[in-house]
Amino acid sequence: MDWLTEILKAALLTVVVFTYLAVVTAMIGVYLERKISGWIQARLGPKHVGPQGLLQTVADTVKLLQKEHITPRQADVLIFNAAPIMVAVAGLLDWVVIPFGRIGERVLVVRDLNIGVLYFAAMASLTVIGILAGGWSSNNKYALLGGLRSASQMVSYEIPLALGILWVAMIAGTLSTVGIVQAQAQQGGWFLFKLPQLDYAGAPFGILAALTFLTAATAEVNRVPFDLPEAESELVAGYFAEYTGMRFALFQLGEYAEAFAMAALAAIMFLGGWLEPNLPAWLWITLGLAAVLVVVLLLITGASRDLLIRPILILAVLGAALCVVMFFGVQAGRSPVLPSPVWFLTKMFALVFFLIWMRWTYPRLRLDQLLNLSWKVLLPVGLLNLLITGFLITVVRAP
Amino acid sequence: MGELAAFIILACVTLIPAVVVVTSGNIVRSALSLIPTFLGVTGLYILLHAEFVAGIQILIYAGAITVLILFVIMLTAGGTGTRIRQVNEQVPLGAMAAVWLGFLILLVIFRTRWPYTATPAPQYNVASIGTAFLTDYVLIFEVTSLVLLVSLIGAIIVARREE
Amino acid sequence: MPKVIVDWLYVAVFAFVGTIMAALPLGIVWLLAPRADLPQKTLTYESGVIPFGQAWAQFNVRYYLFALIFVVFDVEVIYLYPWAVVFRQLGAFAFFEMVIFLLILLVGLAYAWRKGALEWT
Amino acid sequence: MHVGLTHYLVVSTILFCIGLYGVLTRRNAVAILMGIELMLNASNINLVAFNRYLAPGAVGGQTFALVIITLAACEAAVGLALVMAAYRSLETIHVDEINVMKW
Repeated sequence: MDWLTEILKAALLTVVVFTYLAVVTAMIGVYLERKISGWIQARLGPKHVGPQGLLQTVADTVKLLQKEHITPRQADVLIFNAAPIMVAVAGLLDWVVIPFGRIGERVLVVRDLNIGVLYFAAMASLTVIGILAGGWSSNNKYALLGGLRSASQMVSYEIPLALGILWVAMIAGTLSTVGIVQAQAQQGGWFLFKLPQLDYAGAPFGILAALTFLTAATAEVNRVPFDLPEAESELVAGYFAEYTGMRFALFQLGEYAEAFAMAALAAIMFLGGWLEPNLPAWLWITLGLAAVLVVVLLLITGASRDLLIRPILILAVLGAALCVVMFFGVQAGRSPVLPSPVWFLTKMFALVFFLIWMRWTYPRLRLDQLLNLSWKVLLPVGLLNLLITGFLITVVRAP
Repeated sequence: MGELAAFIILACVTLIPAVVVVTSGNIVRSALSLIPTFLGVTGLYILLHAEFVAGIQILIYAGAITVLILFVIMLTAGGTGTRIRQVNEQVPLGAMAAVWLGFLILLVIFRTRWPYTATPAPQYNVASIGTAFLTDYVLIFEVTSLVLLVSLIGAIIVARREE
Repeated sequence: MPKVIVDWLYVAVFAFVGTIMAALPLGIVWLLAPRADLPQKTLTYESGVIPFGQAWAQFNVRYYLFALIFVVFDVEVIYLYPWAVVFRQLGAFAFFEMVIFLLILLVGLAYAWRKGALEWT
Repeated sequence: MHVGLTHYLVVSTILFCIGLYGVLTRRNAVAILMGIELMLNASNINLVAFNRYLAPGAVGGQTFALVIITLAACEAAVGLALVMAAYRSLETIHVDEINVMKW
């Protein structure tokens, strides 16, 4: 009965991944979002529940659990309840193919599907249906309009998203996520900067592809500057205007799970996933000393007493510690120095930080600008990038 | 045993929502029932080891065609028409035609001696499909893009008429 | 069991157990949360204005145009996936086959662009 | 019992007939298109199953299934565009009410 044990193992893993999503992406993600938003806007963010407001999102979850579920009049109750579940499950399924690291010969991934990135794109496309269904079943004008807007935005950006994924698949010659990381390990460099056969001359193409992918991913998960569907000031809250309590939380969970999954996929495709940056020892110690210098300067000038400067101090201390550890590790000839999941999570959170940063830097786009960007800029640029890189690899520098 | 159980479950996941698709009085529910049907068919492809086709099935059928159908329903007031009669007068006739055709096809299926080949559990992969498209079936491949072009232009012309 | 089957068995179990786990908090709320049905409360929220008419209103046909162009290009993309995996082995010939394929489709994009199907005004 | 070709053919036949029933009995043009999509899916199951059981070495059946999926998408795009056009000029998408071509 080996299939029965596989099913049990899979069920157990589902619980693990779901808990990870609820705790890391939803709770810590929302906390980080609020803290970083506060910091960028020179406020403090959540502060009172728990140390540094760490338990704020836990309290919010408990609050949401006690909230009444209001079902609007004439809503289609079945679809109204199914829509948030569908969005959350689509967010969960993205994570099946995300590898977290590698311990020895064992890759930490739920399943390394042969068609990994295609599967990812397919699951991301399922969210649209949940959103349309939620918007329609609320029987609310704003919700329906928000759902339609959201859907037309998401479908418009699915194509550039797929082109970014395809560019990497083409370079790596495989669709498997683990295979993509291994291809980067083999050539000893991230696809962002270094391509097989082109070496570092391929960097412009890699950066272009990464920008295409990240822009499309931001739009795909409806984040600022592409948050028209949820624009509070125009549409109440878009497709989930009528959702209360835990149903609303499920939509949020699905959205955060997908945003983090996009960041994770970008880290895997362009930043080498779990691979350790392959820098020489002198560079590590230079970086470390620079970080220490920042710390000392902040302490001497007394700027560190300012609550808004303190996050920089903390980051600098952490960065200095990391660089010093890496320096001694590389000196001692250990490879890799740190466990691989550490690198994967660092890269993923760096990209998440980037997403939150964008939110407070750019104003919301207008609908026509948004669609122009997708169809008139990202689509041609993505296709051209794919063709030129392919041309250079097959024709100019044929192996 | 496991394979048979999976097959039966997937057949139910495919066929039961398919019945809802053609009988539901609510057109949005019909359209949403397409999704489990398409996902069930995806599962059948997996049992047949056709992994790439399965991925495409989710991407195109569940992710694109269903969205297109939902868009049209919502743009043509179909979403509000739950009390509108959805079936025409041909229900008995249609049911008879469907059952009779089904009977004929089943007769053909069970009467035919299929030329089975003995090769067990093939390993299909994306690369072999890509090679097939770019070598043996290259004409189909290029014609497909023409079909896509024509349908894009045609659909734009039809949908934008009278503007 | 073959790898493909096990892989997708996991996906199926993830979808099934995930649905249960997502529905679980809804059940908890059903048990815990208060319930008081007031006619005003179940009114749809339209910024405080009493809702009138149906939720459905005449929507712009442009939504359909974008969905349409999306479907065509989504279908185009599915041919790029197998090509991306093998084009290195097949060399320049396969590359130019794909260039022809894409050029034909770019004519479609140019047409849509020219006819203003990509404009939102 | 082993799952063989006939199992898949039976399922696809049933799916095809369900789709046919939908096409024959629905008034709503969009619902008719949904019936056609079901029928195309049934044909795809056949193609992939034949590929698996009758020619396991080749990928011809899967390639054709991909082409059918492409054609299904084109058919949906053009068919639904026609529905939109009919709705805008005749204010209905019920095929039994679209009768301006009858005389």
